[in-house]
Amino acid sequence: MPACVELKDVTVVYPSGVTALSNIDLTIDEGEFAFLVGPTGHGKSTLLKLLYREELPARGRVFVSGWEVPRISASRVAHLRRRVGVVFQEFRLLPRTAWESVAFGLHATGRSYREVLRRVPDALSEVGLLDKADHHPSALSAGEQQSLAVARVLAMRPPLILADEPTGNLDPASSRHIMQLLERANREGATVLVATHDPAIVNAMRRRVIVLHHGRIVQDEPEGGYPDDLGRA
Amino acid sequence: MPACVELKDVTVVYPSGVTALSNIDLTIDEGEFAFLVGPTGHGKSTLLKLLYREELPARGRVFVSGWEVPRISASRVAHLRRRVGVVFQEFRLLPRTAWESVAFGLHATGRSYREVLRRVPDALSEVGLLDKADHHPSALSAGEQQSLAVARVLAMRPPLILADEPTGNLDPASSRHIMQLLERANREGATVLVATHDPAIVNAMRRRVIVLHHGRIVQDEPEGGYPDDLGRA
Amino acid sequence: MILAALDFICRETVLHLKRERLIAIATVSTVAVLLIVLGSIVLFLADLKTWTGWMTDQLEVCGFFAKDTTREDALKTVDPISAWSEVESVRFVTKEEGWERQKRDYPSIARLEDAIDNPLPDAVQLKIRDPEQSARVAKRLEQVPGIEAVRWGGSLAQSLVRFNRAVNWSGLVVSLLVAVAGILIVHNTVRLALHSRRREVYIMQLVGATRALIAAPFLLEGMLHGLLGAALACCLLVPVHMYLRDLAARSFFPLTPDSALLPFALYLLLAGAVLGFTGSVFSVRRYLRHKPEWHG
Amino acid sequence: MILAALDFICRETVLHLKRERLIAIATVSTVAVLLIVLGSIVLFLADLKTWTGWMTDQLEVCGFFAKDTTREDALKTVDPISAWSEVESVRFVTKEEGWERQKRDYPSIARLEDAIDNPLPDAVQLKIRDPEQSARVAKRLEQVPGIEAVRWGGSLAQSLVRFNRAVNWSGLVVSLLVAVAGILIVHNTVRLALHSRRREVYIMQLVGATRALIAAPFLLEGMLHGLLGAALACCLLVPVHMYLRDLAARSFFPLTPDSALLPFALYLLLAGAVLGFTGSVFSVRRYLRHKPEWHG
Ligand SMILES: Nc1ncnc2c1ncn2[C@@H]1O[C@H](COP(=O)(O)OP(=O)(O)OP(=O)(O)O)[C@@H](O)[C@H]1O
Ligand SMILES: Nc1ncnc2c1ncn2[C@@H]1O[C@H](COP(=O)(O)OP(=O)(O)OP(=O)(O)O)[C@@H](O)[C@H]1O
Ligand SMILES: [Mg+2]
Ligand SMILES: [Mg+2]
Repeated sequence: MPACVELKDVTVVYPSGVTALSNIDLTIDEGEFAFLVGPTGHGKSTLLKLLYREELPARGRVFVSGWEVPRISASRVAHLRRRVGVVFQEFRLLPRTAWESVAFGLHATGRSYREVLRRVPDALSEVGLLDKADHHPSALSAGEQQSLAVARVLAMRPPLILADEPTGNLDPASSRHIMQLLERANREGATVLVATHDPAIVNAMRRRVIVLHHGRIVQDEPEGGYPDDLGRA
Repeated sequence: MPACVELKDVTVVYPSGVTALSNIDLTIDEGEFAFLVGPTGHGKSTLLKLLYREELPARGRVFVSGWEVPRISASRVAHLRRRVGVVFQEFRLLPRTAWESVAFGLHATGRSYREVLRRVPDALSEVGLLDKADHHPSALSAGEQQSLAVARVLAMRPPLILADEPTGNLDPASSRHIMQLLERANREGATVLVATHDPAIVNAMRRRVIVLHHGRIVQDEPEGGYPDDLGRA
Repeated sequence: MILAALDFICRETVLHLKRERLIAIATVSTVAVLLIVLGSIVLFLADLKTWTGWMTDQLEVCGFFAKDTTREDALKTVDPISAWSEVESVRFVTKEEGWERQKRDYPSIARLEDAIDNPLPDAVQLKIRDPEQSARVAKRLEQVPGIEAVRWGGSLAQSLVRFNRAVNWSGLVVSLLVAVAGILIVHNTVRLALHSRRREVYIMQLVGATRALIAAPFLLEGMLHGLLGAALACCLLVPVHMYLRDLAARSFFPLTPDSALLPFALYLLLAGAVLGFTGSVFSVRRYLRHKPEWHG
Repeated sequence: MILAALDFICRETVLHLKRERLIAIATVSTVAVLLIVLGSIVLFLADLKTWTGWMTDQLEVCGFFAKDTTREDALKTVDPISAWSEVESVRFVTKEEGWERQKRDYPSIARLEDAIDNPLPDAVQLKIRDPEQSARVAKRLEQVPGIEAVRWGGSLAQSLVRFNRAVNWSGLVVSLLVAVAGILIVHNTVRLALHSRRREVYIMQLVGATRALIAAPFLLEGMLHGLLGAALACCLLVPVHMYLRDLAARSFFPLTPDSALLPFALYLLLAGAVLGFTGSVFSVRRYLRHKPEWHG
């Protein structure tokens, strides 16, 4: 299996001087499903942001499906991002109806109308939002907004899915359902990386677990559970 | 104990036609600590929004510490809101540093500088953000933002605290810590109402649990746990 | 592929136009108000120029032949007069030509055409090399046989000529100033409008839309807002000026003719579109590079 | 309590002013640009009025006494002339007064004061009831004993008088139009600026700040932006006009005197402050009642 994500000795320093990640070495193969866990503020989101080029590393190299991410020219960033579907921790929904939100990405990447008309309702119904297709995000509950953010990514069927705390506003049953959808996308070929704080999910699924602590990888198990001490020990 | 929150046959209908709450009767006494649980999109946030007058009921009466909330004149709403501290599900932080965010509410309610200078660092250090006091929200991780939203409320010491999913972006240990802070506020006299999806917290604390399902209260136990079926049965 | 993109851009533009009425209202009304001001200034200056032109024209010394002078006799006087040293040029104006000119300049006269006969005599128009010599030329013209009356400018001549020059010059400066002002203000407005949508622009980029695809609807939107504003300005300025002109013409006070208003309106529309479009271009470029705060 | 609130408001205002440079730049530059345009128009119209006033003043028939006429003899002519039926009024202008007036109107002359002696004779100024009779009055004045030279307007008199009236009238209209335009545009700008801060205003309300406390810093901010914009406009307009005036004065072409520029600048500052303040008042009121979208 070729590597889908590869970080080589990566360090990220924010302008405020905070070192969010130090000397990260990490490889995620194509088709893998991995969890990223760690205490609040210890670098999970920062690691994901590197992969879709929202942040740039101070040192080290970042590769995604063979592209060296920090070196991509501004005009080609869009092409990278079409191959990386992100469920943002803050949702980042457009001020449009649920339907339009999902359709936007598809249209923007040049899919035909026929395809859009097929995929949007599929994605919405998978997360249980078909009856709210004409709701603006502000007329959705937080959990519904989060589900919409997931639907937007699933509809695009990207080869790499990054999900940053995708179940933080969902009840346990809905959380399990969303994780099943991500697992299905994984079975269908997508590489999936999920940052989460939910021990129930991590423990139930028994997948690779990468533990971040103070910006370093302190643990990386192939079929791990949610660590009790989160590397604090 | 006099009632702090009282809902009488309350129904909320959104402009889109969605009935978010139907015929809610609920009393929460002063000094109580209660959880509000239920599936995603079943009305928890809507119920909290009634209490600080972000939404108005279609029918029924809403009382908070003796004020009839929907009837308060626009100019007096500020006085209600000073007595109701809210941890919003979307955080709703001002574009200011953590310090300024906490200080704003204190200044706006006319506290003396001495008091502000004492309370702000106390509140920030309680949630572990004192070293990030000069960070803007966009330079904080999601969990840190959520902790800041809690600190803002704790610093105000309001008689009624409403927390809408206050631990959705926090790791289990931090979540427990935040809940301890809310419990302490409760011991010091505040009435606390927490909407949450986290079974671990609800089960650990054994407090009153109110279960919402499709906008109705389907269960209300004095020392309950997180229901497995969430009223879906 | 390109067709799909065009279709997408058009749909997005419609979406943009429908959403956030505030921004549409603010942009359109700013452009409209601005073009009304610019337009009024341009028209005012054009009128001023027409007027001072007319005044300096009046500085020509004009000799009217007596009704009983035959055209033949009248024409004979032209050559000798041309030879006078103070005279730059002489034009013979037949009474028919004079009448046509009057009717062209004053529509209210044209309307009376059927009712009255041409009251004008034949005439000669003398352009004087130096307006200060007008008086002398006028006296000399009175002596020419066949000439019945002489009209000439008088002693304010020099001041008027200077004033005319000053108006031309300051007109240019004011128009330029006002055009620069317009660009700046519309630019500010569009930029603020985009500022309030900065997160949207950023999210679109995160979702994988190319910059061109994101920008296009904003540019079209800006252009349409500009056009709409300009159209509003035209709808106000053109009829008002036509009315004023007619009013002024009735008291033989010439303003810019109506025929100049069509190109004026077209230029105004063009200006609106260009203002809206360029304003958007600069702003969108800025916000495509910008990472917004997510709070507040 | 009130002191604490004032202190809070001031601190908040400073915070506002420091944050979001874009909004400050946009508002200040819009106000500045706008006031520069308004200011130029007002000054231009004032100049035009000064000029036409000067021109119609020139329509007075002016008789200059010979240098050897004593002031006594000269004064004796005033009463008989006043009795002429065509004459509305007569003013006797001593040569000292005339010189003072020249120096007031033309600073470049004032600077020469030491170098040259007063070259003016005593004079009488006649206001004529009907400018068309100027020629006749001028001829009659020439006959008066002691009068050496006569200056008078000429045949453009009537047009000029009419023109003067038109300029006064259109000046009023243009100023009004432009003032309304200014209010609208600044209002739009402030509204858009607030639009991009709508969430902030809303959150402040949720946290329990009173409307007055939220609004006050925005109003102060708007006022300061307006003042700053007006100050920029003054810094540009006043020196430029002083320079132009001096330039024009050198060719004896009168513009609005410098002494009028101080009140002009003060009005400009006032206008800026009022524009910024009222723009903010309306916008803040709107956004205090507004529930923002949280997305995009
Ligand atoms: N402004 C609105 N306009 C229309 N419908 C709304 C609006 N806000 C919420 N709703 C709908 O009302 C219902 C209840 O929403 P609410 O936010 O109260 O749910 P919740 O229990 O807080 O969910 P979550 O656990 O996801 O936070 C949902 O179905 C939602 O779609
Ligand atoms: N834009 C920024 N500027 C400065 N510091 C930042 C910025 N973004 C994040 N940080 C800091 O970097 C560290 C890592 O943040 P990150 O968002 O990666 O944490 P996280 O693991 O995702 O936390 P959470 O579980 O709360 O989402 C934190 O200490 C945070 O304060
Ligand atoms: Mg994070
Ligand atoms: Mg909710």
